[in-house]
Amino acid sequence: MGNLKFLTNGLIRENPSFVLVLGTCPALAVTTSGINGLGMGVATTFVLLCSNTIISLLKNLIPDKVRIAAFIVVIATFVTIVDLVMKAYTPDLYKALGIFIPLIVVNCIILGRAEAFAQKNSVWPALLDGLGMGLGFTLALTIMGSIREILGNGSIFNIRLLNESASTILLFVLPPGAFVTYGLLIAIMNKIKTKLNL
Amino acid sequence: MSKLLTVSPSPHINSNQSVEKLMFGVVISLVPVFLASLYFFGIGALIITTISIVTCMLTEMIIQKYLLQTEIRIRDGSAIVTGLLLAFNLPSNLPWWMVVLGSVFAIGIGKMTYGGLGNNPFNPALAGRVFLLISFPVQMTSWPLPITSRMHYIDAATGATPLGYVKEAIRNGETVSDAMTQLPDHMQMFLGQMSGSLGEISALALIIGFLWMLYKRIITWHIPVIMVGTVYIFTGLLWLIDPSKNAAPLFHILTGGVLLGAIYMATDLVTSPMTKTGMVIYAAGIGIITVVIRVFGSYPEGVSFAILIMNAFVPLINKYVKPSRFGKEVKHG
Amino acid sequence: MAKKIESTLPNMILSLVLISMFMSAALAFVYLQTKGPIENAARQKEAEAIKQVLPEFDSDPASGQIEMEGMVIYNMYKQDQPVGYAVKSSTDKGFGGHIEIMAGFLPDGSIYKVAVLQHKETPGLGTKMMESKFSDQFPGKNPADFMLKVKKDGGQVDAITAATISSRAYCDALQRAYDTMKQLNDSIAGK
Amino acid sequence: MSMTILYTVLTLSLLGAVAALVLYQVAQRFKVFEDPRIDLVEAELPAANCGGCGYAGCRNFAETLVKSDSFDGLFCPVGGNDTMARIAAVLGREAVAKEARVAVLRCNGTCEFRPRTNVYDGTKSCAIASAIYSGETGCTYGCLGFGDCVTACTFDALHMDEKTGLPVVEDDKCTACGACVKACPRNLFELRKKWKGNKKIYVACSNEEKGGVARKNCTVACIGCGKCFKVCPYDAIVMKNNLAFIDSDKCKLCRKCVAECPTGSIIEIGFPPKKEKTAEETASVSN
Amino acid sequence: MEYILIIISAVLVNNVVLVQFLGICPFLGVSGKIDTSLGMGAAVIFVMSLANLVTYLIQAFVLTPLHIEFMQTITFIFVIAFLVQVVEIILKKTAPSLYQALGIYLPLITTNCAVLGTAILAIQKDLNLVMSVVYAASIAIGFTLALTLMAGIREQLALAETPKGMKGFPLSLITAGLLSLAFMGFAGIVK
Amino acid sequence: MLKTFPKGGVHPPENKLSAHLPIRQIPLPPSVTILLSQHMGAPAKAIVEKGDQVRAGQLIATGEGFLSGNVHASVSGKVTRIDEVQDASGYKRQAVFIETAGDEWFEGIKSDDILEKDFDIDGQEIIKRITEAGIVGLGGATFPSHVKLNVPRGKKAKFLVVNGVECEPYLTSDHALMLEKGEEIMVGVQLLKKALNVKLAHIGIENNKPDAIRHLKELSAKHEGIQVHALKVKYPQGGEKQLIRAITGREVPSGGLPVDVGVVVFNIGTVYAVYEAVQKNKPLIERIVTITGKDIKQPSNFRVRIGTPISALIEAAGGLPENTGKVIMGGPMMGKALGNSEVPVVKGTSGILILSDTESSRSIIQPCIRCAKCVSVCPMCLEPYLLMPLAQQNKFDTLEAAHVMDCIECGSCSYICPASRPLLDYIRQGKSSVGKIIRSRKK
Ligand SMILES: Cc1cc2nc3c(=O)[nH]c(=O)nc-3n(C[C@H](O)[C@H](O)[C@H](O)COP(=O)(O)O)c2cc1C
Ligand SMILES: Cc1cc2nc3c(=O)[nH]c(=O)nc-3n(C[C@H](O)[C@H](O)[C@H](O)COP(=O)(O)O)c2cc1C
Ligand SMILES: Cc1cc2nc3c(=O)[nH]c(=O)nc-3n(C[C@H](O)[C@H](O)[C@H](O)COP(=O)(O)O)c2cc1C
Ligand SMILES: Cc1cc2nc3c(=O)[nH]c(=O)nc-3n(C[C@H](O)[C@H](O)[C@H](O)CO)c2cc1C
Ligand code: SF4
Ligand code: SF4
Ligand code: SF4
Ligand code: SF4
Ligand code: FES
Repeated sequence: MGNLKFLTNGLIRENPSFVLVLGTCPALAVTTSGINGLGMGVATTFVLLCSNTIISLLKNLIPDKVRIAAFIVVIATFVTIVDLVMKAYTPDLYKALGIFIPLIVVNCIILGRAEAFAQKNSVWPALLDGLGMGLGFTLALTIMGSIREILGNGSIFNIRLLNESASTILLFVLPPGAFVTYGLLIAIMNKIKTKLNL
Repeated sequence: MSKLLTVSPSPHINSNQSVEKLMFGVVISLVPVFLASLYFFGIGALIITTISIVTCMLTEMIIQKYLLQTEIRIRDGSAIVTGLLLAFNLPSNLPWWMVVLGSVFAIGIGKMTYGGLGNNPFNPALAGRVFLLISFPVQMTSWPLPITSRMHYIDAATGATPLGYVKEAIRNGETVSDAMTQLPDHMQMFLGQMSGSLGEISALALIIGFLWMLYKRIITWHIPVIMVGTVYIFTGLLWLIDPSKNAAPLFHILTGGVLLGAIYMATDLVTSPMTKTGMVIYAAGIGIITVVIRVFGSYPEGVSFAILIMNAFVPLINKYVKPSRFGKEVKHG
Repeated sequence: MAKKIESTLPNMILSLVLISMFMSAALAFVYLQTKGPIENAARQKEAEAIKQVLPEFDSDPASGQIEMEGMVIYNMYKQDQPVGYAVKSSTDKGFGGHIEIMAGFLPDGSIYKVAVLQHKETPGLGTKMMESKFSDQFPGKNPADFMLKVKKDGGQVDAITAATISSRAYCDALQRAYDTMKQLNDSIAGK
Repeated sequence: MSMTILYTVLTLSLLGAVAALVLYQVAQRFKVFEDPRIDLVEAELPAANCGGCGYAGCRNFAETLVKSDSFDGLFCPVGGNDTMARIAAVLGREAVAKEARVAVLRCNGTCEFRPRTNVYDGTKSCAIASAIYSGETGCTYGCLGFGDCVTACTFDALHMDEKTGLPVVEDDKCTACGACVKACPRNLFELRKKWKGNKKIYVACSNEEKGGVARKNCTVACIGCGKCFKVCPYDAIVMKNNLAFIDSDKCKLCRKCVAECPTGSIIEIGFPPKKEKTAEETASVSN
Repeated sequence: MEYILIIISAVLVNNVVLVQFLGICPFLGVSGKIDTSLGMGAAVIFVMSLANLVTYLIQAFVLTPLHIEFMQTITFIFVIAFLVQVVEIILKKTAPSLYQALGIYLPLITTNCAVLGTAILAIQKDLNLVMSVVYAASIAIGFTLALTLMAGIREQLALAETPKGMKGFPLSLITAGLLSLAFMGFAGIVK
Repeated sequence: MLKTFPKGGVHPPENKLSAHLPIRQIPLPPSVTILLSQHMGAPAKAIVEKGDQVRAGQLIATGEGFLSGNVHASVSGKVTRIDEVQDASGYKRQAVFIETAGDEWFEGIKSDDILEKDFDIDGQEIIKRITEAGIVGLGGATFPSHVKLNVPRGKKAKFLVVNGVECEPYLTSDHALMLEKGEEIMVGVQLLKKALNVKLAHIGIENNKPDAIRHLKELSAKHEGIQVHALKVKYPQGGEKQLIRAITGREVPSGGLPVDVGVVVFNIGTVYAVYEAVQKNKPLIERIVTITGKDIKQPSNFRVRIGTPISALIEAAGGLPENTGKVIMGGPMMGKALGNSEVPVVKGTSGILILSDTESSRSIIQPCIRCAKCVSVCPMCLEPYLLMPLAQQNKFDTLEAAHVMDCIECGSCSYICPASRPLLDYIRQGKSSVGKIIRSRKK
């Protein structure tokens, strides 16, 4: 029961995208469609999960002064693994996400959780925390991707809602739309959070 | 005691200026422009303008009432000006729902997210227009022909704007002078007989509005004159370098939104600098960016973007260009 | 909580090196595991693309691969009968810059099909070049007598509304593919 | 194939070793003395260096934390509340358990007690109004009612009572931060000892004028008659400048003074209404 | 000419923040004050140029010859983090005033994805050494431009009464959106 | 071309209702209330006691602080009490109450109206008499005149500038004085020139008083080293920094004093008071007060004894109109609104202005539309639209960097703002906070 808290924490109360507002680049860049958002989310979740686990395992073997360097090595390894695996098995998604796959390595959420949580907790909570944060991130990206896809492209998860020649609000799949959607979503989340007193 | 005296800090009198007077002054000055658009585009102009104004006002009211839960300030007239100017930046055959979307974006995102009148860093009407341009490039770039399409709304016959035509021609390797033969002459352009947005076509009407606003001291001459001047000089230079590839400066000024932008959009009090020097820098910046976009960019028209871009610079200009203070030197002794 | 290792120089180096070694070993392992699939995926993608633009064939794309003028031409066969050429061509004239296409030509030089491999055009606008309304006008046409230019420029292609730039770029890439293929054909014929 | 593994491992290990070595050397060579607490605080921060706090990285934020007196507006979004609490511990900044206090308004000049003598039409701010004149009533000491204190209170513990025109303290929300004390240009707030059940007895007046004048301007003004002073068994009341003041540290809530005051300017709050019972209670308190 | 195009493209047309979405975290984080944003900008320009210089060398002399290109991410980020730290330590000792002006922003830069992103993009684009550095510097200038404009607007907004629910990130993001909307006007100036 | 200061300024309707009306003496009030702080500095110390008999012009309190001045009885009679009374701001201040009995003057005072042209005393003596007479600036700031005359060591006065601008709408007391007491003013100017040891005096008058300009020009022709300048009608032409700039082209540096550019400024009324003090030995116990307002029956210029309750003036001008909203001591731009009309006239009272409800009520505050009008009217070239929120948010260091201390509180910004923003309200507040900070820093 207590452990469940670690999991849900990242979903809403400390949602990395909507509440902490970290890892903003991928959240804006790849969310042109629901699928892309989901893919990016899953990739990030995987890295978070693995790195949190490993770091929590190794925490006592790493001297303080080199901990950041060590974390980076660990994280970068998993990022590269994700990179290679996606390249091999989901080439289309890999192409769509482009440079943002290797850039998972600098996603503040990952290093942040490593430092703030994994380093100080045992494996199980660290794993759950990683998973929760990752899912929160995935959820946020998927929502954003879906909204932008519906408004900007008239489809959702590549299923057409409007016919091809209908005018959609292109802005939403372009950079300005990303910013505006993200901004409004955070505002709405804030409102919901205060309403629910979370 | 019979009647209580009132106390307040000085000063005890107020000039009789007010926000309402400023805004309705702008509205009045836009009457000739509106009449010109009615003459050239007929029913479409009427529909677009009405929808735009009504939506802008409604959006502002609804947001103030339900989202911000503040006092409703619709009577200050700024939403009317925004609606009017947004409409004047649209083609007269734009589907009504796009006008609605544009107005909602202009007021909702461009103005009210910042808290309303006076806080917005970007010109709301232009934010609305660029939003539409980027979202619906097809509809936003098919221009009804003047006069002939008076009685038509969506189904009006369309043609290119002079600017678009010339840009296309240059891209296809034709010379400007060849292209010019296909276009209305300068007098027709001055009066407004060409394709384009509702409010941008008639230079004559715009200049009348400008003089009226100057007379009423709603705006000063700095921004419009410097901006148009910069466009003139810059395009003039390009024209001197290669007249076959670059249109003449007068053509650049009479077509597209240069005059509408210079007189009404760049001068928006809220989004322009506070000092005269600042205004000069701002206006010159708009002029230069306009020409760069027109000549080198993929859009035939750059005024809207240029103004929005310079809007972003306004806080910096305000921060670094200060009025030169009275008694500037420090105390000596 | 167990005691943390002190930050002394040997400790620092040791721990960092150990972690690096371990992690890199793991990484190298994964790399080697995925190397094959990655190459496979790339090759498959190529084959897929060719399959899209040519009638059925049974030869290996790699064998009929000819590089020419920075383009790759695949000369494909079915039961040793030429099926046609697939030409990977590109242009930088798109709205978003680079566009890469795969164009399939039948042996007689007429277009069989075209597929867009890579592009940065605006979604919903430039991307319409991949939709049937636009792309269906090409199959069956022979660029020898079909002017590969948009109507605005005096050609025979119906441009996508408000995406003339993309349409032009598409035609440009196609034309270049055709020209290269023609050149190759001529040189073969010349031999 | 195996070469790849070798190269990979070698490259990264070498890189790691060299990095550690160089960093160590450089760190030794270029050591700068700094407040050691900065390191301690930095160690508590997530080291994400994301700038989410608005500062240039975790170290910069740590320096700011060490330097500043309070954590107002300083927050690390990555680490969250836990981190901030730990930092507070490092810096020894936990709220020291003090005797609980609460803000009290020493004015009771509601509209009904204090006739208006003029109307104020300037900016609604007590500071601005008091800088130009003495207020809408004859009392030059009382509340102006424009709510500078309400604005100043960040804990939402103050609000303006529309009817009386005076600010009201919500005892449970008040943290005795003293912001209102500072904000009030009339210096009307006092932080008094907080009794159980929010009981309070205090002189709700700050008027230092002579009795007659004070009374003329406000019917509930303290007229400085000194009756309460005489009756208080605990010497908790001081008379100064025609004004009585009850020292909350000495007051024992016996409530004798309340009945004594001819103008009713001593206020009691939070006591049970019944008379008999309160007498009992008084006895128990005084024992 | 080529350099000018690279610069215009990186600063205006494909602005890192507004179009490419790199470095958004510091863009949102340190755009509260103009002075800070200028300091941060200067630091980013310096580090990015340096990082691209070093990563280019690593790619050219280690990764490519050894055929371990897949190690790109891990080595690059490691080297960048290392560089930043060394520069910071040295600067702090040797030039305290410069450190106060720029140095304090250095740690922020490690996790700025623009730095790593630019390093990787430069390799992907096949730029040579000098061009790679120029490219990085221009990207960083574009970053500084966006950051400073944003800071100006936010300083102005700090004095105004903005709606409570919009304060902070939402308003910053919407402002960034409108800024990005305005910058779309530069589309097509450089392909 | 009329001279003026270069940037900023407004032109509110002039409404000089009482212009050209002769100065009238009003009957002696039955009692006067003489405040002990009628100058900038610390209150004067009373030297009389309850029950004392005093004569008009008798010293009743001595100014002991650096910026204080002597205070004299303005009527003859009995001191009934020395007590606190509400001053113009409503706060209680010490005052001497005198019940009028007869009109006896203290010995040595020539209370007649005969012009005494010649003098033969040195500068030090002039300053001494001015000090004794308790003369403070009658232009509004009530700055003790003798302090200004003692030019600090290391600085040198080059010109005397006499401020006859009267740029505030409605007010006409200086105008009336210039028309009626031109000769005396000329003598006063010569006295001040001597005291300051300068060769040249400039008199600046706004161009809406052509008769005064003509009159003084004629008179000055007969005197050596006095020039009269017609100035453009623009508020705040009478602000001393603006006046100096308009006449001499010099700008008083930020944070500096007029003497820093070699100028000392006196108001016309002050000059007349100097004449009376030196030539007639008469301390400052009466002054010209304009009583005006659109609904006042008889707008007038009165010669009034200090300490007269303003209600007496209002009665003399036909009583308080029904629709009175505000009673203002001073002009509409800088004057102080009064909470009650029993406040006594002080040395700095140049006029009493009655505004109706509609004229004086403030409009609803709207958001700033950044129209920059406030920036363009500020005579000190500040940015009021920026200063206001800074003051509101207590950002004092930014406020100081934005030169809030340069504000002369002229109110042009609040006057012009189309959004009716109370700019000066906040700026004044910010100024006082920043002033406190600066002073504490100096300590
Ligand atoms: C946001 C935006 C994206 C655009 N994307 C494309 C595009 O991908 N391809 C294209 O050809 N034109 C695009 N355009 C339109 C061009 O700017 C230009 O208007 C058009 O290509 C001219 O075509 P027309 O001659 O059919 O009007 C875009 C316009 C906007 C506003
Ligand atoms: C502390 C202080 C010292 C002053 N010293 C001098 C002085 O030495 N010489 C002078 O001419 N004026 C002096 N002044 C007077 C001012 O310049 C000015 O005349 C006075 O404040 C009234 O001006 P106002 O009515 O424009 O506000 C001094 C003012 C202050 C506040
Ligand atoms: C905004 C402003 C307007 C002023 N207008 C006048 C004026 O019209 N006439 C005047 O005599 N003094 C005016 N003063 C006061 C002068 O600045 C200055 O204090 C005075 O002339 C000095 O003379 P005094 O010390 O004899 O009063 C004004 C001051 C300010 C700040
Ligand atoms: C001279 C003048 C020009 C204006 N121009 C615009 C404009 O271009 N666009 C707009 O939305 N509002 C304009 N307004 C109205 C108003 O300033 C605008 O709605 C504010 O930007 C909203 O805060 C203008 C107002 C004036 C007085
Ligand atoms: S400001 Fe502080 S002391 Fe005053 S009421 Fe609010 S919390 Fe209490
Ligand atoms: S208590 Fe003080 S601050 Fe609060 S409203 Fe009254 S006067 Fe103003
Ligand atoms: S009151 Fe101050 S800020 Fe306003 S115009 Fe006058 S000098 Fe400028
Ligand atoms: S005059 Fe008023 S509305 Fe105009 S800029 Fe100044 S404060 Fe704002
Ligand atoms: S995700 Fe790009 S900087 Fe944080």
